[in-house]
Amino acid sequence: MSTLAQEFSKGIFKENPTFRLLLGMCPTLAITTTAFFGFGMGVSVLAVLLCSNIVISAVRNLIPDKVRMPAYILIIAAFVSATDMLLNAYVPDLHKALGIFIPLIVVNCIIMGRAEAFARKNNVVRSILDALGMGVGVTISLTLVGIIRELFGAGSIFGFNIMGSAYEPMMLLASPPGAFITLGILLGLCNFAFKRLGIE
Amino acid sequence: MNLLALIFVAILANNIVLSQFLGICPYLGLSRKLETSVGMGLAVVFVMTMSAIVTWIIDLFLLQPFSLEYLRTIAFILIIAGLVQFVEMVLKKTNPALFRALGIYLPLITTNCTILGVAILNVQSQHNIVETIVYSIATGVGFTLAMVLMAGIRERLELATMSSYLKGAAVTLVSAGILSLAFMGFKGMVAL
Amino acid sequence: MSERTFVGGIHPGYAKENTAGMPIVPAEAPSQVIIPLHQNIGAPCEAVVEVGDEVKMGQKIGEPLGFVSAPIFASVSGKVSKIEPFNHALGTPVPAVFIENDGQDTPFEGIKPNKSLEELTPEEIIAISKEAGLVGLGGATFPTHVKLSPPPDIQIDTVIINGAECEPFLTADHRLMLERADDVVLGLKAFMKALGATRGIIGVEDNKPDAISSMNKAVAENSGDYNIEVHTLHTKYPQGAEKMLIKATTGREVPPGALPMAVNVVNQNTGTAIALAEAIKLGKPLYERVVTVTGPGINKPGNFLVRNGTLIRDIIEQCGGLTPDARKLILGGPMMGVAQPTDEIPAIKGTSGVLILTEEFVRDQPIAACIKCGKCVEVCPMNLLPSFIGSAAEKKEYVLAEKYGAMDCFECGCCTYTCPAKRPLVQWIRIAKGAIAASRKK
Amino acid sequence: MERKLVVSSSPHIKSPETIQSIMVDVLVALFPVALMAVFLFGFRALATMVIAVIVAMATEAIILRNGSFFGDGSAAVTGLLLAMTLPPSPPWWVVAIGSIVAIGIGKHIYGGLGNNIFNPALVGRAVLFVSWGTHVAGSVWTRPVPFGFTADAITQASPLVTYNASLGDLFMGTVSGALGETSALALIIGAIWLFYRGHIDWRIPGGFIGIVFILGLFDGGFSMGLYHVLAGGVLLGAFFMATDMVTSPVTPAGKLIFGLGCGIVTMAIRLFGGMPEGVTFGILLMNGLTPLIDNMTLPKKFGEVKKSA
Amino acid sequence: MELVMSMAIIGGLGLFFAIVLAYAAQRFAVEEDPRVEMVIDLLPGANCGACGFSGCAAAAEKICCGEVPVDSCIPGGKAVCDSICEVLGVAAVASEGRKVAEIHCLGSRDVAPDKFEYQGVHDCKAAMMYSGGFKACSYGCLGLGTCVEVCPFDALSMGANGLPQVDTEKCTGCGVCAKACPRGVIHIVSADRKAKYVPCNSHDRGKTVRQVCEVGCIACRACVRACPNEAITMEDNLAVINRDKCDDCGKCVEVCKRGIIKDVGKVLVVA
Repeated sequence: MSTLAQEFSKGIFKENPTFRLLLGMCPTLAITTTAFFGFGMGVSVLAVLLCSNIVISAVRNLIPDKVRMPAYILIIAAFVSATDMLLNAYVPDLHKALGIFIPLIVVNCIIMGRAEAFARKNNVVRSILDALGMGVGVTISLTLVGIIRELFGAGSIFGFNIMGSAYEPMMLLASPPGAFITLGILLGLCNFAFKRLGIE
Repeated sequence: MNLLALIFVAILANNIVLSQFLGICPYLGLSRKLETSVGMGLAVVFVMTMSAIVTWIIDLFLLQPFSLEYLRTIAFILIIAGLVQFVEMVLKKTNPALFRALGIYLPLITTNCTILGVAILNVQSQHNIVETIVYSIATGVGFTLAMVLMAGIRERLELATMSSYLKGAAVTLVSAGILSLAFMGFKGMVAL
Repeated sequence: MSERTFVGGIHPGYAKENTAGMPIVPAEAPSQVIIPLHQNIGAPCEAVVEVGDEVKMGQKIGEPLGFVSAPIFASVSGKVSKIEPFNHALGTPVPAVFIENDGQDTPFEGIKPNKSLEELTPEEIIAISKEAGLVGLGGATFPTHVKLSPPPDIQIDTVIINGAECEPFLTADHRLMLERADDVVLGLKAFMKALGATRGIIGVEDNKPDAISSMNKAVAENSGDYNIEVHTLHTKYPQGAEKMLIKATTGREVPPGALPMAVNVVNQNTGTAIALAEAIKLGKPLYERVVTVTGPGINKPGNFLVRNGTLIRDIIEQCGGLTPDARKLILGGPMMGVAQPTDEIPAIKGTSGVLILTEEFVRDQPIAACIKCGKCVEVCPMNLLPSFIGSAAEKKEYVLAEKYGAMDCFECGCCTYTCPAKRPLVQWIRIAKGAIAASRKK
Repeated sequence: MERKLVVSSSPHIKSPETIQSIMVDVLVALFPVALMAVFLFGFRALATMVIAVIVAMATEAIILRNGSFFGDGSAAVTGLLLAMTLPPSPPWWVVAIGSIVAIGIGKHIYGGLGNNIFNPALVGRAVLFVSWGTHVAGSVWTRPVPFGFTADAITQASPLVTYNASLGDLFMGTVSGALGETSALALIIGAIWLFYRGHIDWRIPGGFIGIVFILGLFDGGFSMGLYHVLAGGVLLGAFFMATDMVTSPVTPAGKLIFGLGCGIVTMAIRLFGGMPEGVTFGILLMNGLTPLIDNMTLPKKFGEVKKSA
Repeated sequence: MELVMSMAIIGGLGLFFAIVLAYAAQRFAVEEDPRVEMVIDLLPGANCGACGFSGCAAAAEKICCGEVPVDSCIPGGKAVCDSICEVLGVAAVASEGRKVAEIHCLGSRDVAPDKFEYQGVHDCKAAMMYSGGFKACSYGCLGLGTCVEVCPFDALSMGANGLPQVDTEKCTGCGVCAKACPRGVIHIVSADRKAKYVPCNSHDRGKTVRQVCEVGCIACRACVRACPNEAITMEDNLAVINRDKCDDCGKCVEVCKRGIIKDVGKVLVVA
């Protein structure tokens, strides 16, 4: 059973999509101005990933190899559209903040990548674990970036003021350049930490 | 004049990579060499313009009349996927060298969010067909510009001695951040 | 006359004052000379004497093994004691003829004066230079007769005598121009006649005004119906490099990878001109030359007429030995000369100087990162990008190094001299050149 | 000779110039500018400069851990240059963070001196500008009071906002502005020293200032051209920032293009942009272009004949 | 109605592109060998160049079209060769066993002095350009670590004594280090060789060796005489042990006056 646990945990550390595989960087940079947005995006990705992995692994033997990419995209796009509508209905604020990046989940390399690399070769149970692991990995990473940017860029975490009223937020972190620089430095730190922990 | 402003904004002030965060994956992956970055940039300009035109037409004549806007995502991505695969086949046959250079990224141009993003932005901002074409080309050029700038920087960094932890994506991101800072100078230069 | 020069270059401290005023004196002949059988660019020589043979001064002991080569002569009279490999200025040992000096300096009976220049044909002049074993005495040691035999489709119109002596410390050519100006002019005339050239130029840097006036006087007296000019050159290193000298005197630029004859010019060193003059007037082959022994590490510097095969150690002893802090022995000038691991090295035809540097010159400075100051680009006389070539070669990116011009570098050393980060650019370029040449051969 | 002979590649003599000596020269060149800043803005200016320099040097010393505080001197130069772009008295922590960012992100992420792509001082300045615009730009410019070491600070709009300062004031520096940019006189004295020592090439400042002047002509004739050159950070940028060796091209043609580019972007931002000043962004942008410029302007090799079409 | 329309549009689009792509797939078909990709996956991917090509991908192409033998990948060894054979459907060839690098010099700085002080680029090849290298012994290791730098498998390291050491676990015997060493100190040998070897590379005569090194082979022939298996020969003033004949009896070790016949494992462990 340990391998099943590995299927789950690899997405969080060893093959963390954001920090190790460098996939899905666009939303990582764009919407992580606050921890909440990062978390919301992560959960959205998790949901789409989970659904599409289930469906794709379930029908994997039915899809001819030649047209698998368009087929996967259709499946993913359907779930993305559904997510889009759900977000709009229940968390309109988040929907507005994530904006164009919700439809763009379709082309998030993580989801396509997992479909291509994992779901089409594995059974439903493994695919679910894989999707959960990867999705949680993304959610953690996005939330982490969001926390850092929100903490220094606005002085709060998940909207709760942390730094006190005297703190003058470093607006850089809320701006596009700040996103790049923060992620770049985080990536370097991660490489360093992973090397130290012996995870290649 | 309005079109000029559109071009200026798309290339510099609101650069697709440096301030809109679209197309980061190919930006990180393919900006290692000047040649490939130019090739990828041109491929993006080409595919982006084609797909923007097609999606704009489909949106206007199929989706809007039946008020099926909620199908945009799914219809657009279908069109783009088909189009890219078509381009891929043609390129493989006619220009194997470029095909090999772009490697696995040509199929991934499908999943390049710039293409879908620009298609959606075009219909969302209610561009007419001329604006759509101009905006798509300009955005593609902006993408190419960002790629080429980064390729130049990275080719130079190849000769630098730096920490192995930072080499690659990390330092590329930081450089992109500083470039993005520099591009902020263009903010507010043209009011649309 | 206006100053002539090229773009780029540096102004190092010239440090010539120690020896510039010291007349050339013959060095003592050592009790044994060790004459290497490879003394020029091109093919080596083969010994034509055997162990035990008695040889006389000026007798041929090495016969060339190819066209691009020059014979080698005994510099003393005496007995050949052995023929075996010995240290050589180029780094690896080469076969050498050891001659025990009998102290008699018995001249070889084959040495006879030739006809006067007026009576000699161009072919005869070339034959004389070949038989006298003449090579370029500036240090490159390219056989002179080869230079005098351009392909038939090239007509040389100008011969330039290189009196620039741009290398710091060295004063041998300077002294020769002061003491043997007439022979310089005679040699130049012979070169011009051999090549059918219509114009002769003697280029001298303006830090040697006495040499310029001496040469002007000699030209006025001896040039006859030859068209010879003395050009005053701006004092700047590497003014004496072949391509820079041609640019400064004639305005012509030798294309990358080409020889001066591509622009119808032949360059000769001052010393070579005098050697040719001696070969014509006396029939004397090239078995001795003027060497500047100088540098802060030597006790009594000077200009000496040194016999081929004299050990550097013997020369140093005559100059009062080394100072206690001497740390580096260089054959040639400080910019392009070759540092030697030992003083047991024989002086050869190409030995233009013996330079001893002290502790303060050899402090091993740490190599910093290139700060792209561009100073090397400014000084590079070839307009290359030394900093980029160096960085590329450091990372073993030789394709890139070639793009920035590695193969066109002639290693003048301006970039390394000027680099504030103390980067060994010339060495990297040399490595890159080797690697590029190796990959081209494949 | 007790010790072994040394063998190394030619050349065997080297110029006495080192990176450290160059950096010291730059510091010397900045001295009149710093002096003028203290003269105009009082001890607050001195405090800003000292904080910037000390923090920059400390950051570098911590990152390099080589036991030398001054090191090659480049950190001190970066810190001082950063201070020159700041108003007389921003909060101390703003200055300190600017120095840390300049040295840490601007320089050492790339592997230290020589490898950085962007001018570290300007990276620090741009980050501060975006992060705490209220402290380093906007309405924080203090009216200079020569010898007024104790006078209260009176804020005054930048001459690039008012466009009504006299050219004489701009030349002497008795206008509001960043510490190191107001006094054209002091900057020119510093630049002359750098020219004399051969550390800067005329092409970058020449191209920069020249194009700013020419474009300024279109903005209102000769006096406006001069105004654009003297006001704001053009002279500081042209003489001290754009000429940063590491981040500017090495080829002669490239230097000219680089200078022109800096000037054009600066003027574009001044005349059409949303900000009064654009020197920082102009130079940073051209820094990013430098590798490409270098590659496209490889000098013609000696003797190489351009192929005629 | 809306449901029908959406299905029609998406279905129609799908159908349209399916037809176009199906046509294009035939019209623009490109022949390519699917095995190349598979072989690339099998190769180690270190791009070490030991096969003589610029990288693993290039080698895979050549292997697939049969231009070079299936066992061209030296680092991959037998395992890779076998799996390539499987992919290509050819009979497995008897590939040679695993190989490793062996350092043939013990002349650290304290026992083999320099003849002059070298200043310049820290690279053995660069140092060789100046008077043939600074070490007095013209065959010994210069110790500037060029081999360590080029090793694609991180198997070489510089020992405290200034000589390189091989990590036989990581070493694949690709030979990149041997090619890079300007003095030929590194030999590529079979991994399951006999332990005894002569860690010296000097072809100088005994007299010269004594002058320049305390631990070099002086060609005294004592080992040659002592060997019961005739496994040791004197090749150009250097004792060479033929490991096919050697049985590790150790008699040569006893007679060697210089004490330089070693067991492979023992010289490797230098703290």
